[in-house]
Amino acid sequence: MSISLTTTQKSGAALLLLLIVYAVFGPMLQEGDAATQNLSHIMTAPNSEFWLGTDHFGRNMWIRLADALQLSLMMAGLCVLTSAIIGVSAGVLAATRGRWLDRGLDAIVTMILALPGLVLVLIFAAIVPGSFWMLYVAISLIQWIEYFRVSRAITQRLTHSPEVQSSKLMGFGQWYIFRRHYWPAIAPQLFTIAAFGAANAILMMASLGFVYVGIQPPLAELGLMIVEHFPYYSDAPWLLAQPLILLALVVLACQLMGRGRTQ
Amino acid sequence: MRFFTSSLAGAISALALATTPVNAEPTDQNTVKINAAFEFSSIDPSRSGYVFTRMQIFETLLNVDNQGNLTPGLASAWDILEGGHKWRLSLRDDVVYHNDTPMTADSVVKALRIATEKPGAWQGVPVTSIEVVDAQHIDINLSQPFQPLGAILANYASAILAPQAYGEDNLAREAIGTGPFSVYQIAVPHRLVVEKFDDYWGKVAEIEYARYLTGHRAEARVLQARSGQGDIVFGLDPAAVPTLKRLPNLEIIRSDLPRTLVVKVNASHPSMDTVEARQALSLALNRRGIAAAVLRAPEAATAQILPAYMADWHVADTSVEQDLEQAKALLQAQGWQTNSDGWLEKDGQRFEIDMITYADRPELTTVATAIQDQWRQLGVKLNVSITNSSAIPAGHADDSLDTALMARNYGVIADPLGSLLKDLGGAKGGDWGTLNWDNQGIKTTLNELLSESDPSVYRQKAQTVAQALYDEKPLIPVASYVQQTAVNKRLEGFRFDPYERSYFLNELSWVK
Amino acid sequence: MRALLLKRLLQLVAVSWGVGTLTFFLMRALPGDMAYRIAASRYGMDAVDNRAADMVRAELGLDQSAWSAYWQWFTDLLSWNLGNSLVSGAPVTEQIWHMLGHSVLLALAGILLSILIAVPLGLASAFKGGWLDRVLLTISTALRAVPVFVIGLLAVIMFALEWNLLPVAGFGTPAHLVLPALTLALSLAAISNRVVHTEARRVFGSSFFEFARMKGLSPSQAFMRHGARNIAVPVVAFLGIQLITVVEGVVMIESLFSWPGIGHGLAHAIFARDIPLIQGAALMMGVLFVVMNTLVDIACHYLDPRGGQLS
Amino acid sequence: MSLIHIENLTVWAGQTELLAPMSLTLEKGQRLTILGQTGSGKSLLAQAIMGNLPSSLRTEGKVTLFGDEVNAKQRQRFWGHRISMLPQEPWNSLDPLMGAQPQLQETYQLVAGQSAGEARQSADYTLALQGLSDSGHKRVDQLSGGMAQRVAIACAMAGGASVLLADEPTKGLDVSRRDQVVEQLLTQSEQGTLITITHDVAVARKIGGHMMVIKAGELVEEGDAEQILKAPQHAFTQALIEADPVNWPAPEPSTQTDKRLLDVEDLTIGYGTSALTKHLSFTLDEGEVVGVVGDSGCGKSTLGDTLLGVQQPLGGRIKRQRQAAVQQWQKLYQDPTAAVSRAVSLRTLLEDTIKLHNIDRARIAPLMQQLGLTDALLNRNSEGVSGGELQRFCMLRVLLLDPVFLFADEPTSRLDPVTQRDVSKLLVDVAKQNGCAVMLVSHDPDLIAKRCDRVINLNH
Repeated sequence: MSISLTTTQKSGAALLLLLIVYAVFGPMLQEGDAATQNLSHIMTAPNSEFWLGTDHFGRNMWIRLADALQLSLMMAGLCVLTSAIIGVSAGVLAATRGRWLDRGLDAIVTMILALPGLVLVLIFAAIVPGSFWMLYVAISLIQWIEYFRVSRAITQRLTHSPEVQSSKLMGFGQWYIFRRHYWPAIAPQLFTIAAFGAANAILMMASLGFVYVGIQPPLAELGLMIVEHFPYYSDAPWLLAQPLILLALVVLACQLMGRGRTQ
Repeated sequence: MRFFTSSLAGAISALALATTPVNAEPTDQNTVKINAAFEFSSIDPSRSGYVFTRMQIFETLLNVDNQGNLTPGLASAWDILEGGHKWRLSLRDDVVYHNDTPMTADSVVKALRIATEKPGAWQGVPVTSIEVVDAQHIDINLSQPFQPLGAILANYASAILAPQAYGEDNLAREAIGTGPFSVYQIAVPHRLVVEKFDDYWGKVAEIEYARYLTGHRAEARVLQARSGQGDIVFGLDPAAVPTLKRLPNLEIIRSDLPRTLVVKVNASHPSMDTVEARQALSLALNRRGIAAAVLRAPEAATAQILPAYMADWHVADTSVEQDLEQAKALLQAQGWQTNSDGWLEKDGQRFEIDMITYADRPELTTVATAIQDQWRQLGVKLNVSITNSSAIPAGHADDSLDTALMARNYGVIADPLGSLLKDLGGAKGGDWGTLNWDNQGIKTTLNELLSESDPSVYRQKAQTVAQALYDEKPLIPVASYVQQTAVNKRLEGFRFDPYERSYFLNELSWVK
Repeated sequence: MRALLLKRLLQLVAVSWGVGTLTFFLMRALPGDMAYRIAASRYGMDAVDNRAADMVRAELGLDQSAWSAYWQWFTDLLSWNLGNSLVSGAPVTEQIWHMLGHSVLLALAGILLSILIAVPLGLASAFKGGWLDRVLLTISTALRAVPVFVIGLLAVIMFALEWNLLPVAGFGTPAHLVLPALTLALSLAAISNRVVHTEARRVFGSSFFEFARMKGLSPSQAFMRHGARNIAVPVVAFLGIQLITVVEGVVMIESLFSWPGIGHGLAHAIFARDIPLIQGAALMMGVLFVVMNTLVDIACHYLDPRGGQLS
Repeated sequence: MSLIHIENLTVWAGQTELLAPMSLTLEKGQRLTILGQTGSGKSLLAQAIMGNLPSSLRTEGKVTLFGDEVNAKQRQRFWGHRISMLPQEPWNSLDPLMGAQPQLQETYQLVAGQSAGEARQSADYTLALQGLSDSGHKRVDQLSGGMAQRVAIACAMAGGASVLLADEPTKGLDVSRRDQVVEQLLTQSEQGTLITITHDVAVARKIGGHMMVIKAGELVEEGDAEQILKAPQHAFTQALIEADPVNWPAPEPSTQTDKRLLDVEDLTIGYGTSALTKHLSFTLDEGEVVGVVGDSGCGKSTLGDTLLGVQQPLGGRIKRQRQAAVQQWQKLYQDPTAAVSRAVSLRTLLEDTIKLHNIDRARIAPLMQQLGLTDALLNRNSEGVSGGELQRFCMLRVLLLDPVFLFADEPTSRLDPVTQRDVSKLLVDVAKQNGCAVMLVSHDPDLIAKRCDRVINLNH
């Protein structure tokens, strides 16, 4: 199945690709690593040795930003993948496998929705503090609902549609109907949800950094960097600006990708 | 015309009368705005009493001066009788509670008895009874001499509240104290407004109102100082200090505290159970770098727990220099080899330890991050975990703790002996002190000091303890904690209490 | 209507129980000894020690099994008693009302402000198009690309530090409300002005709007008579969803601005392991969720009665 | 003075001419009918006259209204009280949230300038005149298509316009409703002039007047309606007229087998507790072609679903007299694009069917030839072929399954008249050849009369 992209989506994809290239290959272009400190060279402005300067521990910002970006992208990718698989399967099953499953899943969804997502993530993050994997579980736990609701709605609409009725009358089975009818209808929507979901996962991880329950040192994380660099905003504005701009760019790239023809 | 002028004058004077603040409302002009990090979860002095003593609502029988000497408070004098088994306190006769009832010996005894039942400062004090002697005197009877009792009486947990303040469960329900300020408004846990108390026995305040506001985030407090929304802002993030110093409307006051940034070490951890291993960890620290780059106070680097001005407890000949080579050599002698990844290894085990710290004090996280990298140079893998401060005593209790970075205040009780006893004297050490440090001699010395009255012997024994702490590193000091306070220049008379018992609000006045 | 209210009441009961139970067991799953955490919050971060923890444990009966604690909570809930805070000892309901008041104030101010921003801008950009649309789209996209706390930080830098117009943080006076509400409003309006824009475009381009013009109404008459309400239907539904999810942003904003609301309180309670407070606050949020949903449904029904009877 | 005079009006999209120069003049009391197929540019002409073309299109030529030459912008001032347009689908053209009466009243008040009280009276009177007194409070979703169209006409005329443009005023309406709407338009046109745009020859015949036939933006024939309809000169006009079911040749009677396929006794159909049709009894023989008619909403589609076993009957019995495999009971849908997955090529869908039922591939080529399907067509997906082609592809798939019963639910209503004629004929012919019984649903009694052996009317 081919997805034809709008110009907006293409520019989003190009930006995302650029960011991925930086995250993966950026660190190779400079010596050193993201954790090594140099307390006698703190907060140097960007120069030929440190292309983006150093932070308040004298760490190389070029490498730290790339590392942080890697982490954010990985989180976004994993969350999207997991929640999409769970959400779509549950959504299709709920719409096709009888009332009780539907009601049960609906009850779970209402429960999760009734709790603000961030609170759920805070609790999960507190179970294993500073764990990437716990954040991943928590964010996925919130995000699958969107996929679930959309795939359930589409499937429900389709179960009584002529095309599915026609395939049933011709004797085709459930799996065939999923493959030929439900999935093709869900997939384009999925792309949009996934793009925005990725953006949200990145934003949520950054927000957790802000309330100190995100990733722990010395791992670089964009939200935490923003908080750490904030006190220096008048001494070293570039230090605060760098993670901010990078965060905005990666979220923007995802959101542009998700923007379909309608908007 | 005459009629006109006189009526105009009348109108003006009426207007002036109406706007004159006769104990009117707290406004921006008549209120000192104070911002600090501490929430108060309750009015009870045993819990968040420090907020109430600092805001000068509650007072204690004894006070402490800047040098740590006991001075009279609500008690004008104290005598130690019967070889230290009895403390007799003479009460002031001119003290009035905020509810306008006089402070009597009965009410003081009631307040003290309630204080002794609660967790905190009074636990472990060998009190047998507290009795009224006469209208102006009370006795505290001890089963054995206890030198730090004076310091405990100066602690916020020993604050004297009016009898009407307590509920049936002996928890304070209303904040009725004796200080120069009384409560105007309380919104637990963030906000406290006080107004001056005109019948105060001591120096009556000049400012009318003061407002205490909890600001959890260090960034927010800095911003409040910058923008003039905090007149006095405590606990500034060192990172922001250089910027704040450039502002014309602020004065940044640097105060030394008997508070030290210390790494608590589990001395029975297989990698750290030798003196040499702990010394190596200490030598690997770039204390000057941390002090200069992180704390923005290069002279704060220290290798000792107690500051130089606590001379009894401070040894002269110590070094804060980093020596990575010697540190490596020490560990090599212990059998540690560098593996291919650059980490130290012995018997297939990596030198890998956890460090707990907490985010409430902004410096701790950054210092931990710095230590992490400095120990990495040594080949020691440190996993920093930023959590709640309670993880430290909890980890102490079940031995799960490897190391912890903390900011320990040895002046909670004015004489550090009390704190040191708590920190070093327990079976395993102390919740906020050593863990599994096997040095029976030190415990014995500390206990002897409790009843030691000869200053020179006291000093000699104290030096032994300080030397042992320096040599064996059951606690690895990093830097002394520098309190940075921003004070708006519209105020004068600000004074910082190194023991953090009082904000001395009654000494403040508005710059005219 | 009755059927709807009855159904929502049932949902309310189910959500209360479910959310309370979920948080209870999640909190029990947290590592570390609760007693220490609670003691730290009670006696101050540096004053917590073994003895304090022991006393807390004894006082609160933390040794009892999870099941009996849960049963205790459940039976108390039936008598509308949410228990006492483990930290302050004050009744949870009291604390929640206090926090809720602040949060609702902030949320309402934020939402109102966001409507004041989003509706005129969304309509104008849909009507005028061109550069206005592009500028608004760019600003909206930029605001959506940063977390809400960043908007707050930038607002603080601009309004409080550089221009010194408004207080940085705190609460108590109307001036304190402005920045947090503005931050919230901007983050909400970044999305909602586009929704208004899209819906307005839909209505302006619809056959019925065109027909209203064809039959002789002037553009403003057509807008007032046939545009406004038709645009309002999906916009109100969307604002309803925003209102429900606003708590998310509120946690961040409250933390940034030291605003003593429920989001901030909940985050603190999680750190302090104050289980009754967490349960109570989560439960209250669940209740709010259901109530809000119901109100939004009813509002949408009155604006757009096409769906037939409420059920 | 002519009410409307147009000289060489053209519409351009960039450099492409969408509408070739058109000229017309109408006096008071005259009528103009523009006949053409969907997409022939006839709606463009109407919009160009009104002056509400999208900004991406450009017009040239002269438009004179009531003696004044006016540009598009100026014409907006005439909307409602001088010139008015009735849009294509009235159910989309009325405010979905407002009742019918207020929409009419506001026109009297705001456009005709009456006071609120007068406007209310006028609105009530007009509604009563249209037999809609009881429906004034109803929203468009509560009105039938015909009622909605009558309300729309009333609204369009309430401002007092003497020139009315009606763009496909009968699209999607049942025949009985269609005639009512045409009557109303004729009544309205007596005071001024009426321009009707339609694809429906029957409507054109009823309205009459002057007539223009348009094909792909070009005028192919112009003259008196009666004359053109009687003796069309242009081949295109001829084809259009022939495609009207009235002009179809009478059906050949099918070869009766007298073998009973289905017995239906006292059947009640509907959803949940609401029955759409009750006490329905009929029989169906193998190979028979039966028409099903009835007003919209009477349960024609539901009958099909019930007979096919997709839905349970609310009462009564359906007895299948012949044992056949599940897939031999089939259905054709009104909208073939909704009935075929667009995710994969038609060939893949065909292969899926072949594999599932082990169909002999040798049968495919002849059947495709008969249905007029080329092999190349199969490489596209459902969106890449025309509606007629797709419906024939659906027939191909269905016929490969050797159906004994085929429920055809308005299978040609979305197709243009020529295609409708061909496809419906093909359907009936092929089904007869294969001995498959057909139930053909349509709202057009002429079509049913020309294609079916007998008729079941669900209205009675």
